[in-house]
Amino acid sequence: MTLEVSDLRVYYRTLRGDVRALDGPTFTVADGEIMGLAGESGSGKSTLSKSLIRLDGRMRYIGGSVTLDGDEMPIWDDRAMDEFRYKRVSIIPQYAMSAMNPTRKIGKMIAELLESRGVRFRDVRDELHRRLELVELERDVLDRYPLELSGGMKQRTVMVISTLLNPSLLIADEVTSALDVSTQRAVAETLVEFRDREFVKSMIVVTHDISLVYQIADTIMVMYGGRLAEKASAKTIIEMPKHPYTKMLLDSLPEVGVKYEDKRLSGIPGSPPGLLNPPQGCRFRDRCPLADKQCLEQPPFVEVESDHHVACWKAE
Amino acid sequence: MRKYFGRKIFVYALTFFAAVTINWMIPRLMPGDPIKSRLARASLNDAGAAEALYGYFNKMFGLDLPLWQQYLNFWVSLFQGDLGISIWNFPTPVIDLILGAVPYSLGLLLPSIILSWLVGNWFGAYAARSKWLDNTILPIGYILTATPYMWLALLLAWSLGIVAGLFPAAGSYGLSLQPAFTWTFISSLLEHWFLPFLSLFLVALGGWAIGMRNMIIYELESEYSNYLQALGAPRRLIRKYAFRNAMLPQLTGLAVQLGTVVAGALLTEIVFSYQGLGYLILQAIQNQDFFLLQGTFLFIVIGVLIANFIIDIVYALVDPRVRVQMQGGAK
Amino acid sequence: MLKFDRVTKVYKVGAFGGGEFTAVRDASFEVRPGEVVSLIGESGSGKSTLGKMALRIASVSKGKITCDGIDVSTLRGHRALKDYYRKVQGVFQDPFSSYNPIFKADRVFSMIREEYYPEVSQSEWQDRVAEALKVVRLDPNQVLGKYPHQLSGGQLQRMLLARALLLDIDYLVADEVISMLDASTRIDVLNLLADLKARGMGILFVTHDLALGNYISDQTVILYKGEIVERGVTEKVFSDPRHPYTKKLFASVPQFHKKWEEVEAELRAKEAADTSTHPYHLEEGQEVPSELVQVSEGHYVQPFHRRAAV
Amino acid sequence: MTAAQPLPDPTTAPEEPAVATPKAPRLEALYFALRNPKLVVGLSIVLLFLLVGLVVPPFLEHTPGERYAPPLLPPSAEHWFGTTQFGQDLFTQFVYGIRSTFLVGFLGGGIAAVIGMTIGFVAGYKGGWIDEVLNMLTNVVLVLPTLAVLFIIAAYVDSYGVVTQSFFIGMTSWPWAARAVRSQALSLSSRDFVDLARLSGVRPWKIIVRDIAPNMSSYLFMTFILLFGGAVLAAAGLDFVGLGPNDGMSLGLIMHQAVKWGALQLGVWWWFVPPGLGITAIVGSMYVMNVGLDEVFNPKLREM
Repeated sequence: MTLEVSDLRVYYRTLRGDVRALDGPTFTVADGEIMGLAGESGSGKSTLSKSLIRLDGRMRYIGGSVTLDGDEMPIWDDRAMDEFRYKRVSIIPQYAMSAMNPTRKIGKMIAELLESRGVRFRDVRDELHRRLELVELERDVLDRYPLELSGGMKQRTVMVISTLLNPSLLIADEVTSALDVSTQRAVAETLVEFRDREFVKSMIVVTHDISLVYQIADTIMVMYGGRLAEKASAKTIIEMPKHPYTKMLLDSLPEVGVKYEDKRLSGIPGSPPGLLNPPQGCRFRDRCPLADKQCLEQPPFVEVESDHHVACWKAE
Repeated sequence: MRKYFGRKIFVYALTFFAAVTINWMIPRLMPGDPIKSRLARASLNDAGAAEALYGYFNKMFGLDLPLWQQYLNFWVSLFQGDLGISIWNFPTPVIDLILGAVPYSLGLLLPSIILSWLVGNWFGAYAARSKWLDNTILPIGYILTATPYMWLALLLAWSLGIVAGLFPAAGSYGLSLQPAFTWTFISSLLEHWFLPFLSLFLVALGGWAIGMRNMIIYELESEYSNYLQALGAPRRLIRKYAFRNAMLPQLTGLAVQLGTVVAGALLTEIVFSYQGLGYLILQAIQNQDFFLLQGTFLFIVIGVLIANFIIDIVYALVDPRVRVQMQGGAK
Repeated sequence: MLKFDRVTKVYKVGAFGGGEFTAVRDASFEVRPGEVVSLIGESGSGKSTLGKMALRIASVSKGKITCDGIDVSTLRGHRALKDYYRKVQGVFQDPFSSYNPIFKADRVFSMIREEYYPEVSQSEWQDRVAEALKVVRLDPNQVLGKYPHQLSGGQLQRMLLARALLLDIDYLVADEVISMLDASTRIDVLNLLADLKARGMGILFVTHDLALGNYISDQTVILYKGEIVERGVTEKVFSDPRHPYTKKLFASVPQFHKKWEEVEAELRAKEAADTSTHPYHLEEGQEVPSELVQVSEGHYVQPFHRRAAV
Repeated sequence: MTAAQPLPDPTTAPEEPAVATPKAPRLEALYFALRNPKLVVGLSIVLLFLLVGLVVPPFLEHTPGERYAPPLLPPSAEHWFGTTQFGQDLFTQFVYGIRSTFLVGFLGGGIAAVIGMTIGFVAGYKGGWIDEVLNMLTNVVLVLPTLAVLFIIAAYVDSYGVVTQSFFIGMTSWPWAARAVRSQALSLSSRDFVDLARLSGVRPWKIIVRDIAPNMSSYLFMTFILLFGGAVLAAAGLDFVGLGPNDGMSLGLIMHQAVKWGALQLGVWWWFVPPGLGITAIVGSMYVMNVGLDEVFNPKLREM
């Protein structure tokens, strides 16, 4: 197992109290696994992905543990986490287009970053060139400023930078959401290639687009209201989902070829729960057609079939 | 490249044009005969001078000519370096008085502007490091920027000059000395220079410190900083980048603030009776010497425009984004 | 009919308008009452610009847009524009940005009343609002008197649709209206658009998402770099795409149940099977004309070079 | 740039679901305002001075110019701030000076704010060639050294009052405000609610006044404070060189007279220290108050 997360709780501090954005997920990511992390806004997926590398100012670690390749990551300690960052866990941020210092040449920035992490630039330069070539970038992007690159080029450059030190875990945070479908595909396929070439051991691809992760991920984990709803292989999630939320979500998404006149889809009534004072028990309860008294108690996230975890009392 | 500077130069040309026009227009806008009222207000004790001046004014103003001709003549004499004759210091040409004063003003302004900018930026960047520093440096910065230039000058002249007697409180050099390339003269010059410099430097310092502090906080919040932090880059590197990037808007700020600093220098010179342009202005005002006043004004405008242009060039050299755009390299 | 006739939009860029950038070139299509036309393109394709021009937020550089025969760009003065907006309205992408955050959300209704129906009595107006809200399936008690941040994106977009209904419009420009909504509530707003269509409204549905376009539209217009490369009856365009760009688009859309490779293989196979030459195939060196060529009844494509790569 | 128009992205929505924020933002601002020491201290000092300037003068027996006391008395119980060479009471002068300081600040800052905001709003909202022209105008006035221009104007005007002085100052000190407001208005104008107001048939000026300006009210207020401070300092400079209003008393004028009659050489510190201190205290407190306001309205800064 590359990553083991156990009962991780991270809250946001606000004036009115804690927003329980991430409330105790427990899961693992296997070696070589690309896990798609899907969820709507407020599901806790970005909180989870950020927690694994760097808590921002408003986030507060409450409890739980994260283990990477057998070593516990001190995610509550910003300084101590520096050891892990980049070398063992890395991120391709959502804002890849503006992730590079605008006033530094890209190559210089990479060199300074590497040196500051105790890596000699000379030692990795050849590998850097090879990887740039792999993503179809000329070597001379290193002599340019970010401004001189197109959006897609910047995206690819950041992908190369983030994975240069072969981290065990890579978090790809909504990397495709700002892209056009045609670029989206190329980027997604590059992620798979990075895994296949073992630049990274395993990967969490965070996205709100479940059809996109279906294309590239081995497993898909669905979050809802700060908790895990379901995790299984990508095929199983799409074809045999067990959690009512997953089912209803998939049923509400139009596919190419589906027309209103032939098959009127419908959404999930209601809206996600507020996480300031979340409801007792299952957080999907209010919107779930199957909910009954039992759901007043929080359902555990259990393995109902081999490699298929669900948090629902009603999952058969 | 040509476009960037072309645009800048156009604005400066327009500004110069506006300044000259203001200069030409204001006396003509005032009610009554400008020449008579000027001479009446001028404190002349020499009757011959009055006559000579009247003739000169008449020729200069050419009030009998059509307005456009007057305006044109104004420009022509301007380009001939003819700014009129001083009343206060009759019959010295205004241009000579100004050229004599300019080195003193520059000697005060250049070091105080450059040093206050550098030191202020350094303090500001330092302040952004911790809450404690932030809470001490920041209020001091605000008090300094809120200080009227002449008041700080007065305080320094009184405390360090008159009470403590460490520095002379007035003049540009010892009264008994003549300008020369001697050690006595130069040391006297430096002694007299120090207090006015210090007061200008201190007031300007506060503004730069505050500006840098705000800019650097903004930069530290930016996405490239976030990315570096996520990759475990040490704070030192992140601060270095933030500082460099925050310097750029501060450079633009320098251009915007230039007018204020120059005004501050004028007031400071007056307090210290320092013989720069500010002192000339005071004499012009007290002696109703309008030619001198207008000439000095024009020189100040020209100086500010040149300084702005220099800053533009520096900016273009320092900011790769401007450079790249000028080369048309951006896709 | 909302008719786009060889519409071109050129933006001036740089100081003093030194440079030029053509956002849309020679776009022609029409939106009929009771019909949804989806305008599909990627960012920078000019799709939003076309919507903005129809709403008179952006001006037309060349060509013309007519609404029921009236040239939109000839509308001069406040009155004329106001009358136009009684017929044509827009809803935009970001529901939160569509509301002024410091006012209550129902201000979008009161603005309409102030400008268009000052004579209507308070009680009658309330009835009209309630009626409009009913059409978009909102409970007045839940949305009236609330600030935008207290409502969900879906609720906000529905309110904007209700706002358009208050004006009894004929045409609606819906610019990416559901792309910022949560996946689970998206489809409901989309269904609502289909309902409005059934009421006789003509809708220009601007989107980057092929699946959404396909779901509700009657006509599809594919835009690439400011030019229409393919358009026609939705079924035909979707079942039988001809232009290389359209094909590429289809091959890149992430789908359920079908992986990219499969879709691409299908398209390839189809292309290989079709060896005949068509009138929309260009000879080498031939310039791409702006006129589209008919593929079949109601299906047009911009001529392209056979082995053209996009 | 290919990424000029970013595609929709639901994840930029705040992580906290919007439904869970019942409290109005205004109350929240007040909550932070009362707990912000910079704002509270700054505002208190400014109000204290304002109160002194407004309330005290009617209770004073003498006018600021009246020569009735022995000359050059140091501060004492009788004459709190001492007297001038001509036996004028410096406390009386100081209190009246504060009055005119606030008047110049409000009027000068106000006029500059009106001009700057009008130009900024129109340029930012209208765009196109109007923006170009206004921008050019702004840049030209911006580059002109303001105080030097004021010297020229004031020198030619024979006699004028505080209001005229404020007018001159207002006319020359607006450019940076116009620039700042323009860029804010420009970014607000691109928000969809402005387009929606257009589509509702609302006239442009109404959109500016009712939709755009209220959204940046805190920013406008802060701009005004800075203009206020600038106007006070500019007026002090003019008064100091002897180009101030002919009537009335001002803090700058006290310093002018102090220097003119050799207070420095005589060591009469009470003549020139209090007026400068008064200006510094008022303007400085306003600046500090501004930082406080910024922290209240800008959550990013609040964390520092």
